[in-house]
Amino acid sequence: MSSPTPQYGPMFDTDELVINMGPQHPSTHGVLRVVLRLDGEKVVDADVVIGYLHRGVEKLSESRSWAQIVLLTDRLDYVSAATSNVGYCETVEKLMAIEVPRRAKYLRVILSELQRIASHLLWLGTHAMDTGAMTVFLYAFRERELILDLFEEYCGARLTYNSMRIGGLPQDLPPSWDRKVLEFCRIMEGKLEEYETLLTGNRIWLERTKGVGVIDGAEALALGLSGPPLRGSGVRRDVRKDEPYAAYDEMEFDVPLGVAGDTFDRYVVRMQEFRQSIRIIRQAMQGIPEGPILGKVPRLIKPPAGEVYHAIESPKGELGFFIVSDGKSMSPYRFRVRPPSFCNLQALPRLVKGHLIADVVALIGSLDVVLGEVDR
Amino acid sequence: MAEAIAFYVLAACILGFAVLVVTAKNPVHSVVFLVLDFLCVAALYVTLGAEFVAAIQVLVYAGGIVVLYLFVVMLVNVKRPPEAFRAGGRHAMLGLALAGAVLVEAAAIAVWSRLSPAAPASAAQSLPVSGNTEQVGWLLYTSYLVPFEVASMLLLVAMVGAIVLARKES
Amino acid sequence: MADVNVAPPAGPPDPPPPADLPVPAAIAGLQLAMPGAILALSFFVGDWTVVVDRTAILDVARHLRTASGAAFDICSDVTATDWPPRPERFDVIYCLFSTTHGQRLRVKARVADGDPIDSVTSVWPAANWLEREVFDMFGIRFSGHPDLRRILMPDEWQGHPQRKDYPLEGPGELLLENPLDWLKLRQARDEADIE
Amino acid sequence: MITPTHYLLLSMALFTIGLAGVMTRRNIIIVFMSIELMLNAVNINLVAYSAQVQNLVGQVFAIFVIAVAAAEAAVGLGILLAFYRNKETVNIDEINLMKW
Amino acid sequence: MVELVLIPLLKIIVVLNATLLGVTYMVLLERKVIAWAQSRLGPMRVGPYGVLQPVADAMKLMLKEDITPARADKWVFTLAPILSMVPALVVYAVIPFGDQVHLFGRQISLYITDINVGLLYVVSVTSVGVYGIILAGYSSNSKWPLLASLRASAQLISYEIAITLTLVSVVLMSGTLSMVGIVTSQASQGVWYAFIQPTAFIIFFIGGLAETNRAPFDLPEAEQELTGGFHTEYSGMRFALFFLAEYANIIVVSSVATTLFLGGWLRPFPNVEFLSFLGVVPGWCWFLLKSFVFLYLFIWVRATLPRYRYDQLMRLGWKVLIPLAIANLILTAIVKVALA
Repeated sequence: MSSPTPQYGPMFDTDELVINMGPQHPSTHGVLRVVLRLDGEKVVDADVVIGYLHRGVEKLSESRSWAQIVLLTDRLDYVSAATSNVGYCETVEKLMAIEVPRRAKYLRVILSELQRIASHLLWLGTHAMDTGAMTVFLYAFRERELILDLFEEYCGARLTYNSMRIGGLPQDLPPSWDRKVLEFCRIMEGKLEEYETLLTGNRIWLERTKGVGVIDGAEALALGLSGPPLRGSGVRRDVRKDEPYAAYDEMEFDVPLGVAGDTFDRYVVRMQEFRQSIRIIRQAMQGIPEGPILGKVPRLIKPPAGEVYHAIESPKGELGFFIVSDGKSMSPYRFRVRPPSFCNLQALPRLVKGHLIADVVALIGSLDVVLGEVDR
Repeated sequence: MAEAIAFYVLAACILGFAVLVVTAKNPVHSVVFLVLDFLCVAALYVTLGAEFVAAIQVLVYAGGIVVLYLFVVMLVNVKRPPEAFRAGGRHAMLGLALAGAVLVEAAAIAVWSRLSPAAPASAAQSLPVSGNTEQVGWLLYTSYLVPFEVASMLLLVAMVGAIVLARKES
Repeated sequence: MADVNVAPPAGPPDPPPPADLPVPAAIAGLQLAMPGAILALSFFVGDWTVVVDRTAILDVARHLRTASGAAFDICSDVTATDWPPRPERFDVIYCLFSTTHGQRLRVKARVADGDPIDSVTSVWPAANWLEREVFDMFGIRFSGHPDLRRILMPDEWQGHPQRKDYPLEGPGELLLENPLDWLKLRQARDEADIE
Repeated sequence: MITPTHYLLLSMALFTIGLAGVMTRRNIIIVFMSIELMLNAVNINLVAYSAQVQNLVGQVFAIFVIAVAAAEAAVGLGILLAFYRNKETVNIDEINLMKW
Repeated sequence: MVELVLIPLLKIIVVLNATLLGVTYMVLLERKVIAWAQSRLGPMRVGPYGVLQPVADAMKLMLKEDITPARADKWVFTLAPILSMVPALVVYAVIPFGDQVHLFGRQISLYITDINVGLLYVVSVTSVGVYGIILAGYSSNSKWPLLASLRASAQLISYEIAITLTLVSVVLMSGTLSMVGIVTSQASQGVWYAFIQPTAFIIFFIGGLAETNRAPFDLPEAEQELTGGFHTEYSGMRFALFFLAEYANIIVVSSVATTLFLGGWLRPFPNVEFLSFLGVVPGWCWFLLKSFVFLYLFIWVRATLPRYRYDQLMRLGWKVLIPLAIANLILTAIVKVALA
């Protein structure tokens, strides 16, 4: 096995400086460590070191019952727990061939999209903060707070929701919750204008994002990017459209695409996704059918032996669950998460090469990684 | 009285810092002492009524040239331990002896000049402007225009030369 | 847990596809191109799986990536499962997706402990970290991988945590075979910590 | 009373210190700095006598000296950097070849 | 004796204390204004509306452990904050806060001294401040501060050129380097130089933002990139000195801008007779008010803009501001000669 530690040259050689960005660094969104080889301020090479937050969720799940795993999925991408919940529950439902009631499907769409907005708000705030626009950060968190309030009212938790059950949802909507959601959508649309005023037309923001970390569609596909980073490169790939799950096949929405594949396009794609999410929430709210929220689920969840892979579109990208059941025990034989952040982060060394340190920070922000999911 | 106190204090500082510049083990310390030394020299110029030169001394010397030194020291310093002051070497003895000889010679001249003061030089030039800065400026742009332009050319050449020399050959 | 009492399964069921189900074009093309490489075909809850020969994995990958009927341009996931009783104890699993045809396919290869398998990073660069993770977690070596080293666990870590014989609580002084002793030991250690 | 002789002595002492630095130190950067000290000694003299004889030409000269010092520092340090890149030393004793 | 020693001494004491108080409250102002911009409240706990927050901050910084990192160059590490702080305070010697006032039967001028190279003094003294930053980065024996200090020094030196060039065009207008002289010449010419030198004014403001390491030029302290900048390794009182120096510099830039471009202590439209009722307000109040406008602008900009990247900052400095300043200078000179 080759040594991971790069050869540390003399501190001030006339050409290169090796510097550790992280694991304690304000812009690495957790405990990411990037070993940068610098020529002046220019990044010659980068090595991403992860695993500081590895909790062994996959291993742990092999000794937890099927229902208990839902709350482990909360802790994967802890800023969008609801989508992880949806992904896991749908995978088990696929394995067990459980029919989920339509109302539950609609509710899952609503919660997923609210969660997407919340996650994108966190991305927007930290991304802007990383490039020095600190007001946007607080504005974004102000609106995220509204979503957290909605979730709190729905399931009692603000971050790790445990908001899905295999076969449906734990509870129906609280009274007048739907009105609040629509009210939130109205507020959010106005606030989006505010963010765009602060950033989209801002010359400094354009200079900081345009042409930074350019990656074309083919290379983005090859590097395994998914979600907004892939769509920013102009590849039309959205699990919600390609392999519809929950009630997305009944929703009407566009998949925003970028052109240049730079940081700005990834930004624009996510800003558009805010609007699309709002559109989906409105449709789902309008079309939500009455009915049960939990399908016919056996008392004892014990799926048949077999393997299943199911992917959903989490705010970060394609979140896949690969689950193997041996049909005998009470827990999965193998539980594998295909974390979008992990695969997106893989492209970071390629993206930062030749850019400056400040761009490294902007690029980590534009990939929108959550280390809880990267390290699992 | 005040002038004397100022002179002696400043002179002590100038010489003290100069000795420290020369003897400091760490070149960065040398640079720091050099800055302090130059600031004291600037203060000395102020006591002599040469405010413009004092300002230039601080602006160009302390604020510019020495920063350059500091950069270079930081660029080349870290790799090798700073070289110690080697007073014992043959070289050093020779150097100190030479410096001593110059000191004696200069002191002799000074004492001699003290004993037979030169005739007061030509009386104050009458310039059409008053104030130190204005007068220096007047001289620079009238009598010394050509040297001034030559100096600016020299600086330009030095700038280009420094860039060419320091640039990495790629 | 119940696992301890039940004999460990010897492998995934891999149910064969129903006879009346048409085989997707991609798999048919693969069967045609390299019939020797395919060991089995499986269909379960809508997912197609091809079990291929370990030694042919790189050729299969290249075919699946380039053949017009397949064109699997996204390598979603590379992972593995561990079936200790089986002689070829590991399944290395590749989850593929084709954006042109909008379909998924899983490719599986069986690997014995210690045997290398060809890396597919030359076909899908995305497999780089995924294969590193499989190496880290299962100890499966990928030959031809540009940078095969641990990714989640510390570099000096001993053992491969996702193997079934690796204890959940980590590399304790004793393995799970003597859980009582292990518990006692852990208790003693905790008490020592408190003191 | 401070006479020009005082300034002369001060400048002389400073010059000697600088000279001693040039002669004894082996680090070329410190040698450069010692040269700067010597230039300053000259400047003190120029300014002091300029004040004494009420003629500002001395100050004008001091300004020229500063300009030349700036040029010298830039070129000298440029040479030093180029040299350091090739030989990785700042020891003046090792700088003994006209080309390398 | 009173005239020679006591009054200047008193003035120095008053100015230094006012400055340090101003600096601490500048911090509070910044926190409050940014908080309001971001729909927050800002500090509210210490005293009513948090007005005693600076006191608490000062206490905290003084009582904090003063850490010197292992293998740091201790001597330089201690010297650096001092070298940063002293120039920032020394500049106040020539800043004219107001004209003359009658106090205790004496005519007292509201500035410590008025030297005829005042502006040159400001420029040269502030140019020494860069040492604090370089030496802090060097002596911390840590890579991030070193990187930050290299950034900072390159930035300071680059923008100093542009600033100095704008100052020269102001000097061309006023014909004097004395700070008081510049204000009086604005009074005699009857116009603030901001109106006849708008380019210089804008360049000065942008350069001032860069000189004081303020957003959007706060790269040397970009915690998102450099984990805090050149003072990463500092704590306690030594960190407080850097902090004070930064804010003192902001006030210096505001004061100099007020003096040079906004007529210092002059009331608005100093030669318009029917506005003479504005003269009721003492000159130093006008000065403080104008400086406050600048301080507010500094904070406002910080709350609004993202940060430049290093190469963009350098490009802006060298390819936009310096040529613009030179062009402005030449134009000013031509117009001046043509009018004369």
